[in-house]
Amino acid sequence: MAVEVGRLLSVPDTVGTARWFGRLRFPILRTRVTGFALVVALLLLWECSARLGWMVSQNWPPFSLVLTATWRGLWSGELAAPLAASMARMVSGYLIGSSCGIVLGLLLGTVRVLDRFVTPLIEALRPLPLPALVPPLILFLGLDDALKIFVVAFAVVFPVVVSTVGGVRDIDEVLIGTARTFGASRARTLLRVVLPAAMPSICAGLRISLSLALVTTVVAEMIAGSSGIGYTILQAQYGLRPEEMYAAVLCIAVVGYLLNMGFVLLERRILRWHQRADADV
Amino acid sequence: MSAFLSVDAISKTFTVGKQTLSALGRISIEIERTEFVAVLGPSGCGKSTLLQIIAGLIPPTSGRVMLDGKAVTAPPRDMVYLFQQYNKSLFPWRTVLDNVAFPLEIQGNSSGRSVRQRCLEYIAMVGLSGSEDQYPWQLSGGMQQRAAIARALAAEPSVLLMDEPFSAVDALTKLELQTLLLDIWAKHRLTVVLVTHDVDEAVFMADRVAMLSARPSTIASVTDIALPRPRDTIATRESASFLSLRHGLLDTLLKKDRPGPTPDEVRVTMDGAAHG
Amino acid sequence: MMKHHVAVAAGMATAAWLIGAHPAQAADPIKLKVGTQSLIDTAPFEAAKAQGYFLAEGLDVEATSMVGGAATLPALAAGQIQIAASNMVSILLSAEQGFEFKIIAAGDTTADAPPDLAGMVTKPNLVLTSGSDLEGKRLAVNTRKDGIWLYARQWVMKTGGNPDRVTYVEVPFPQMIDAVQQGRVDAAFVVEPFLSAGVKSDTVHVVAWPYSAVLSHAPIMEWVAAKAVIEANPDLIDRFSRAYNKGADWMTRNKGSAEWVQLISSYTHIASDLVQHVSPPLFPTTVDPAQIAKVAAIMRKEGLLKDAGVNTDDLLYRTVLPHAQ
Amino acid sequence: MDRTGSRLLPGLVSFVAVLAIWELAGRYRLVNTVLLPPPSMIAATLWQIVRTGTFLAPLGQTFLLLFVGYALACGFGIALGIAMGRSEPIYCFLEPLIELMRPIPKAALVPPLFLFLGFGATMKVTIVALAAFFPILIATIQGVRGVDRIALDTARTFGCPPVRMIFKIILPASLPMIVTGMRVGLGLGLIVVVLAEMLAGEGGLGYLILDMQRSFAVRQMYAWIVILAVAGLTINAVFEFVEARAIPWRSK
Repeated sequence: MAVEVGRLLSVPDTVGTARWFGRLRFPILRTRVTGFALVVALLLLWECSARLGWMVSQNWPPFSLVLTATWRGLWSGELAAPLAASMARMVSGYLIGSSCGIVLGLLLGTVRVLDRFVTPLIEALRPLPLPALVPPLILFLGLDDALKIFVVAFAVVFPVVVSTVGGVRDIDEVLIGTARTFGASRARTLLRVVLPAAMPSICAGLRISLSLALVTTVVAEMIAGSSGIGYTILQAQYGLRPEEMYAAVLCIAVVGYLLNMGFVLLERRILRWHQRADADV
Repeated sequence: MSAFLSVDAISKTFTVGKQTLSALGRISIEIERTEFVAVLGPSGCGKSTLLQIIAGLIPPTSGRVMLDGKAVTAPPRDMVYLFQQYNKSLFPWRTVLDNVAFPLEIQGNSSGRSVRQRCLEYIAMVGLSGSEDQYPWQLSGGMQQRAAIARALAAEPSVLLMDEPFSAVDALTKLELQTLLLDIWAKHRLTVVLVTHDVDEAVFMADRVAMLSARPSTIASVTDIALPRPRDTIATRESASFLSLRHGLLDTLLKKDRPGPTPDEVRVTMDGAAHG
Repeated sequence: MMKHHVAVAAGMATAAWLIGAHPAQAADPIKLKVGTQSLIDTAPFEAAKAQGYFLAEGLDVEATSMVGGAATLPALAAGQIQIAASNMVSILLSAEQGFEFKIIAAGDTTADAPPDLAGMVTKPNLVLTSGSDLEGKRLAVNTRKDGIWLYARQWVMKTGGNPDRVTYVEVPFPQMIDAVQQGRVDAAFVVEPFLSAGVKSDTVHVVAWPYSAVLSHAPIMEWVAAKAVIEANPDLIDRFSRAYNKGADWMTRNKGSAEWVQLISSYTHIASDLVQHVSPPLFPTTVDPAQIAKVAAIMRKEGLLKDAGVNTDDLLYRTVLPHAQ
Repeated sequence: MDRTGSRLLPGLVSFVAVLAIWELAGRYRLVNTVLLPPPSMIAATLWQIVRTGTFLAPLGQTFLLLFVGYALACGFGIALGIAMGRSEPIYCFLEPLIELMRPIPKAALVPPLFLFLGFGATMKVTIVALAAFFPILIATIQGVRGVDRIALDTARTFGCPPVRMIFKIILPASLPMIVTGMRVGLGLGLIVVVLAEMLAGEGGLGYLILDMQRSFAVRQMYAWIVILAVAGLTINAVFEFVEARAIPWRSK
């Protein structure tokens, strides 16, 4: 008897996926085992390419050396300390940027006049790439933490503003009307009705900016300053220690993966009331 | 021996986690060409599942569906399904005209003017002339369902499967659409299977009403509706035989064996009201 | 902004002294923000820091190190840092654009003879002895309009080639050896430690030492401060310069020793066995005005500076002039 | 027409206000004019660049890189997104790799890209494509998963075969979501193309900005940044224009 896809998915296969790819006899294909196998296979390919001389370069260490460098760096603190410094900057910038973004988004979404005056400015600033912004910013913020935190916050603000404004605009008039008939003040309506109702959209923006914050932190650290994982990457590169550079990149990848996962879990708690077809963990 | 559309010992079980849920247990029914059959049952009895199996949208766990002597394993071309959720069934990215043209496109005869002409005819048939260039969100619920009906007709099916098609429109529109559909059924000599929980609708429209039991559903009874055709929105509903059939079915459905008013009593009341 | 910084620090120190919070010390060390780069060129600064020379001068140096030096001079102009390390070409370029800087401590220069801190390399089988051999070929430089590019062009010209017939490809230093080996460029003008690593692994060989060939004792990196800062705090600059020069002497004295290797390895992150192979630059304590003028002349020739250009003598503060010693 | 005017006017007013504050801050020496020249000086330099048409070649070069990379990102992102959104095995096969690659800053990927692709246009196009790819992919997966079952069933009852289902139902139904991802991807692509030109440039806006910065030609640097900002605004405006016409069925 053929195994039905519907059973494996725990829901009736009403969409007919089974017919799309034939009937699957191997439940393992529906788990991430294959995906991790792919990752392992690619890493093996990396190892072989370096060990067997398919790619000869001082900048191409075998993956096993990268792993040992990661292990060493994390325990000795040579990697752990910059990672912690980067995370601290990232979190500060992210918190500042996202709270500013939500407040600004709520204001722009509800106050028409403000929207007309401010949005064009935001739109003009948005496409500016980070490296182009650094020189004028150095003027006011120096080279250290203030600069980097600002740059991260700056990168985070835009997606959050855009998604907050979008969320606020999409709120059903009925909802706001309901709150008003109960005699809620404008400010209360904003906090108690508009904000929660726009939350799904805000969360989408917050999530995009989370990975953006990580990337920006690293790039900012590459441009200026002498600490953090971005600086470590460059220093390892210029110190001819490619395995340490890749170790740092590996750390960023893992941290990014974990951050995203953590965010999705958090989002599920915050948005328990909100149904979404989301299997992106 | 074999009818035009035959449902042969269909059963369906779903597995949710480690639990198995038996939705349908051995259902058989034979439907003749141009017959109008209503499937009536309490909510959650698996009416829609049955209809989707007939449509070939989901496979049965056991049993089979035969259409004109051929087993149904995928949606057959001359069978069309009309969903309750017209707002999701109509493609929002297509105008009314393009929605109606969809089946023609799929069947591969989407050649120029004649297609447009034919679509406009179907649109006119459901009373939507003038709205052909509008997008679904610009139409009211009733109009959307009319568009869905026009699209179903455009496929020129011989069988129309309807899943509570009027349960989401307002009461008056519902009456209009029922009559509209009966007209179309008669004119196009369609075979119709209508799933509904509305006893009134089932009796008013169908030739036969199959009543499903609670889960796992089986056919509890099949009632012939010998009301004369064409049926009239108001008069048919006031006839004694209509009321009696309605009473009987409602009685079974609600599983109340309290002594209700007899059909005669009802008629008296109704007549009195009509004459008063 | 900087003035505030120093003033506040000095004020606080005075206050502390008046109140008698630290009766044993004359004053708390003065905070000084320095922008540096993690290159071998800045070793004296690191030596002075490690040996405690700055502290002995009453300076609490806070260093921000940058891999690319592009941000240091703007930060200096903005008053976000008081002293910065920058390469000679950038200093001259910035001077022409109206940045008022002065060189307050000598950085490093090439020696009389090769090996330099940077060399031109090709694949081992390629024979390339003069600039004319390089014509029609691709040469990797880190950035155009910068020191490496400038000296490469001069070398081509000096050895009988036309520098305009060479294609200059911008390649970051760490990727240069790969670029040569993979044949993406024919030659590369690459700095240490990539130079030594490449030669050691037999992937490339050195064909020329353009720095030495063009200009002996070519100034590479210098330490600069804003004119306003210097005028406001001549004492601060003196202290920095004294401590830094001690660091430079330390580097010269201990050249090649285990401590020397350890120091360079610690802040550049270059493996110590590789540091041993590196041929270090000279770390003088004075700057020869004639050398700066020569660099400026080369830049004028290449169109990097206008003819009217900068007065190079104005660039040198008394702490780097020979008679000050 | 005057409605557009009343919509543009406030934005213009705030622009002018910001520029005026900036100008005055420069005039009264509240900021360092060498590092942050007043807008009037930047405008003069900008006019020089625009008048002589020198901006055309670098702009064209940057646009070309951006569009090739972006087109690749859209093609791969949407195709893979549909495959991953429709097929659980494909999703499970690729998800871990993608989730691990996604958070890596593209700048950190430059060394291996240099190694395997060199430092020509291929590398730059690849890095732009990589940057724009992920948001498009994720949005497509979400969009495809969000396609209503009833829309799919409707098409099936009309006998729509699977491959046509992709083009007739899945693509249009998830288009609003895909376009959202494409918009995010375009923004990232623009940032990254400039970054890529800064890392390994031969002309192009990013290269010029860095080049001006390195030679301390501050006014020119700002002039080129303004050109970049205008280019970014234009691209966004064009995107919105196309988007509004690509999704005419979207209410509001």
